[in-house]
Amino acid sequence: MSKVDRDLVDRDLAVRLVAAAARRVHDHQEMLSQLDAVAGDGDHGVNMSTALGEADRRSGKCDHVTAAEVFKAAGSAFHDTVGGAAGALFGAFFRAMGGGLGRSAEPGPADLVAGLEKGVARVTRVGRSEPGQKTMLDAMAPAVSAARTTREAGGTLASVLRSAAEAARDGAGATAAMRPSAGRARYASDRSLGTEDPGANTVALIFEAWADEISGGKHG
Amino acid sequence: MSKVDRDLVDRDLAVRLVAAAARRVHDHQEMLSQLDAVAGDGDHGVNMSTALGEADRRSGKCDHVTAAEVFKAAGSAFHDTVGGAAGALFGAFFRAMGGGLGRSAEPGPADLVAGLEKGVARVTRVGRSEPGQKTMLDAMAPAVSAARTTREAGGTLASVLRSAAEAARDGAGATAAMRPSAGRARYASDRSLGTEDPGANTVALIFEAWADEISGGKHG
Amino acid sequence: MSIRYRRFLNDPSRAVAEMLEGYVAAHADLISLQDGMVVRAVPKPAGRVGLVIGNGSGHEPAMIGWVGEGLFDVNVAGPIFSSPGPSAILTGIKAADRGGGVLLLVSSHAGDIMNADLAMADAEDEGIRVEMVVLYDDIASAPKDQITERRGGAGLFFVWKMVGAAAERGDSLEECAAVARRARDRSRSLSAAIGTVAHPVSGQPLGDPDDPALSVGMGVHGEPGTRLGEDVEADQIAEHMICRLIDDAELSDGDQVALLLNNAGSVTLMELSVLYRGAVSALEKRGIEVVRSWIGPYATTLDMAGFAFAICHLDEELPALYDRPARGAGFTMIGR
Amino acid sequence: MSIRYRRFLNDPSRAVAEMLEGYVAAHADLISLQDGMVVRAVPKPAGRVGLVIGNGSGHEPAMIGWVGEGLFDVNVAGPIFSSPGPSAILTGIKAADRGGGVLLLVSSHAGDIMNADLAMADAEDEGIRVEMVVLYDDIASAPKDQITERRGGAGLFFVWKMVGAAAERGDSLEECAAVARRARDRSRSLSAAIGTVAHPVSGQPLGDPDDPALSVGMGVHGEPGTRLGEDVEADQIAEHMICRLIDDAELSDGDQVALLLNNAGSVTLMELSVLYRGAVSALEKRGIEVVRSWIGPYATTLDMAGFAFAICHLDEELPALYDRPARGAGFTMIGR
Ligand SMILES: Nc1ncnc2c1ncn2[C@@H]1O[C@H](COP(=O)(O)OP(=O)(O)O)[C@@H](O)[C@H]1O
Ligand SMILES: Nc1ncnc2c1ncn2[C@@H]1O[C@H](COP(=O)(O)OP(=O)(O)O)[C@@H](O)[C@H]1O
Ligand SMILES: [Mg+2]
Ligand SMILES: [Mg+2]
Ligand SMILES: [Mg+2]
Ligand SMILES: [Mg+2]
Repeated sequence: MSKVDRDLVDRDLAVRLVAAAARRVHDHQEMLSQLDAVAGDGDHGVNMSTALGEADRRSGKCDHVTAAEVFKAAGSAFHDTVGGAAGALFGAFFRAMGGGLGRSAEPGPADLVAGLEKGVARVTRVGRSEPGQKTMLDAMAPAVSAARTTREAGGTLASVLRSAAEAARDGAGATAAMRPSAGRARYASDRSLGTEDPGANTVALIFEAWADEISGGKHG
Repeated sequence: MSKVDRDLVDRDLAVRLVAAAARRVHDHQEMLSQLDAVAGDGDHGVNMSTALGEADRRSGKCDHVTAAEVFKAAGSAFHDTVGGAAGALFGAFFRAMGGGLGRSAEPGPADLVAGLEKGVARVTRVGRSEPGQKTMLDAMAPAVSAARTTREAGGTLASVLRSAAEAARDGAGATAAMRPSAGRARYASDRSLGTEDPGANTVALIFEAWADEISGGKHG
Repeated sequence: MSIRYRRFLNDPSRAVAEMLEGYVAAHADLISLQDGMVVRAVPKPAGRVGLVIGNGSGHEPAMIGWVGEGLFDVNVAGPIFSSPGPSAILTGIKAADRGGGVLLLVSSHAGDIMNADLAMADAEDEGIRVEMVVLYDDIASAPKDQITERRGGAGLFFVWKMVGAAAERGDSLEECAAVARRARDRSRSLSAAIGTVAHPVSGQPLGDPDDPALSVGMGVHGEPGTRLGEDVEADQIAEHMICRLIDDAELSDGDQVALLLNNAGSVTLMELSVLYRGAVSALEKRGIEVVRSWIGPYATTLDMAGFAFAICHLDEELPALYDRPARGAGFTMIGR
Repeated sequence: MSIRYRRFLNDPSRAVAEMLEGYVAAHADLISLQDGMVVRAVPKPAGRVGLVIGNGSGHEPAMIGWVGEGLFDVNVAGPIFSSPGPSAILTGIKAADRGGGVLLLVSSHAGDIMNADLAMADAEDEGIRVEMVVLYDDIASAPKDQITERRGGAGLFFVWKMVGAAAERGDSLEECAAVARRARDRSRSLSAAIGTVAHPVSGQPLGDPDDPALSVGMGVHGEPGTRLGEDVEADQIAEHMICRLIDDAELSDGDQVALLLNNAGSVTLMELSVLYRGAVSALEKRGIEVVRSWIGPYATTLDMAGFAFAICHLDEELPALYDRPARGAGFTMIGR
């Protein structure tokens, strides 16, 4: 694949990204549920795996002609199949991301970054939350700003996603030391000290899956 | 005390017999409940101790002038304080025993035997049961017929009650090998094999307490 | 398996008395306490038949919740798992007597029958007209040819509901007794449970708390039953139990039944609903129509993880009684 | 302590769907299933305000038992312990719309609010008039100066009952929302439990099954609370909990309250009655009068050995709404 081809976020790439995310989260669903069991209700892994599985099934459908449509359909899959906090938020994230991407006819890395930023903004609004509260935002926000920085420095799609993945993983790791102040886990804030936030881990897994997918699956 | 005095079943003796039975059963109530727990509901000891405790409290009352009244009052104490199978049956036993005794102005051993026989008959009727079904009747019936035999051979009150106590104890022992066919325990008939019937044990304890009381408390 | 030893009580030996106080206080519009018995807040009109039941406690809402319009007039609650004595039952008979005679409805347990018998004899001595009907429905407790040896179970709620309606509308003592016998003879029940419960006063478990098997036909006091495999699913349990009930009741294609699913204590409504679904399908695939349904706690055994199915084979007359209004603290039917 | 892993289910992942089928079959006169939601068998008259609630399952009879006359129009039951997603809630809003607007009543849990929010935005896009009132009452979940951070608890049944009555009698959308807010602001609850429960699908216990302490303020999903000593008696528990409720609600001598005692699962009616008695005495000795009472399972957490007290500080208008008739599969009020 030429560099230009690779850097076009077209329908097929979007389908591959959704599939990669679904596989990765599916493979880690037990770990995610166990993280959620510490101070939450232990269903996060099942929720995410179910929703992404459905997103994967839907994203290949013929009536999606753009990457934007694929991501929107993925978001709707979350909203149609699971509820809970993360279902609402990831659903909102993917739908907004699709919306952000949709403005460009031939979306490239900059459009992807714009889409991601729309996604984070939507999560912040729907979740009435901000980074620092031990949630998915603590992985999502740094990931998206790393993506912007890398892009602004002229990075390729691969490097944009790789830097996002690294920032997401660092962000997820940092949640271990935080006390939750949003979501169900805040009612058990002591219990979760020392444990990473499940939603932040899902974010890290998704960006890692995307970075690996774009760079030819050489990782994970 | 002269032999004649001792052989009169007067009010004071009846009060002493009720008190002796109450003490003896109270001291063995845990064992009785444990026996009942094997195939019944584990309350027999508490039931009997409660009822006899109340019988004891009532039997000294001034308005009882005859032994018959004391035994009837003891029976009513069972009916007023506890329910369950044994409450009904021991209540009926004591009330009928008082009734049987009541016909004689100066009741002696023969009147006592007559009273006991009325008691057994009433238990048989109220319980719709007969010896051989692993119940209190397996101690009560042999006890009462031993009492009659001893009395017919000219025995004293002491020897009458001693022979009744021994027969009751043997009868209770023999229930271990029986399968229950009356009472709650019949629904768990296998479970109770090898264990003596709780109600039969109460009968043995009462007759033993009486025999000891009449012979000057030298046993137990 | 599941057993809870710690209870939310004060002195356990006062639990029954305090329960009655609390329950009646919570339902003062419907019931009140009189000589330690639960009685209707508003008595039945004079001349009607009075309905009385004495039973051991620990089975709530049975029967404290079944006193009220269209239900019982008096419930004499005994100690935990133990019938009240004849004196208490006699007091209950007197309180229920509105001049139309009193019907004692006794669930067939040795102690309950004996104590009721003794009370009835005393009541007759005092000139009160009393009838007693002994009720049994639990098919696991004796074979069909010894049907009168069977215990009372969840099927009795059909009987109680229908006799309550008959007495309320003014049926005579004989008619009420006849309704009781007819409803009884058309009702069957079968129970199942895993694990057991601890007696609140003695702390003793009834039965083996570590037995992981499902026991079908277990009695309301933990008396043992037939053991089913550990992995059996809800539909299989329902199928097994409903089959036994159909056989015993000799139901066939085209028959109409009322179906009751009793929660013996701690079964969730989720499980009850799934079991109920299985039971309906077991009945329907044999052409038996479920035309009336009850699901919930009727007679519990404290917090037993168990349940019972009961069926009543309806005839032409019973549904009219089934559908009349009833209003107790533990059971309300608006009526059709 | 007490935990039961074995459940009377078929494939646990189908438990919610099968529960809905079974429950609706048992109550076909009152409710039916439509697109997987529980709806009234007989819809409300046109022009009335529709009431919708979406909630996680595992809390039955909440809210499947609260659909019916004088109660909800539609209940959207999500997976166990998890809110349904926005699409399902949107379908519920449409089904409840009788032309008078739809009121979404949301128990304050992060997921429930977000999903309702998203559904409401979609409904507005489709031209349906929707209002949402977020309900909270659990005083243990946040301090009073962050009252909107509190979770929904057993006190919400007061709100639901009263809004249900308002909508049924024809109050407008704004009026219904105002009733909801007024009843919410006058209601408080506090829960307690020992041990925990196992999630039917994952088998995971929520919290520590071996912890023998009584935890006060535990959430409906096993979220931890304040631990009380092991030997504390029912009266002390009731006194402690009622005191905290009185303080938070700023009740004083002469006030009138409705008192609710919720069974979170496997607490016996004997224990509930004893606890209720303790609560009444704690209120009465402070001059607070209990004028309406509810006792029983409202919102359970499967078979949790826990309970909650809730109070509603009544004013002049609320009792009239409280007393109007209601008829759901899990809650019936004949009305005064
Ligand atoms: N208000 C919020 N803002 C951002 N993220 C949130 C918020 N509430 C919850 N989350 C995220 O959702 C995750 C939990 O998701 P999940 O377990 O699937 O839902 P639920 O908590 O409803 O069971 C948390 O780990 C956290 O990352
Ligand atoms: N029908 C009967 N005839 C004679 N004795 C009986 C009968 N039923 C029960 N019993 C006696 O009662 C005893 C049980 O008494 P108890 O435990 O106090 O009452 P319950 O069985 O009601 O709990 C049995 O051990 C047996 O001796
Ligand atoms: Mg979760
Ligand atoms: Mg016993
Ligand atoms: Mg007993
Ligand atoms: Mg959840």
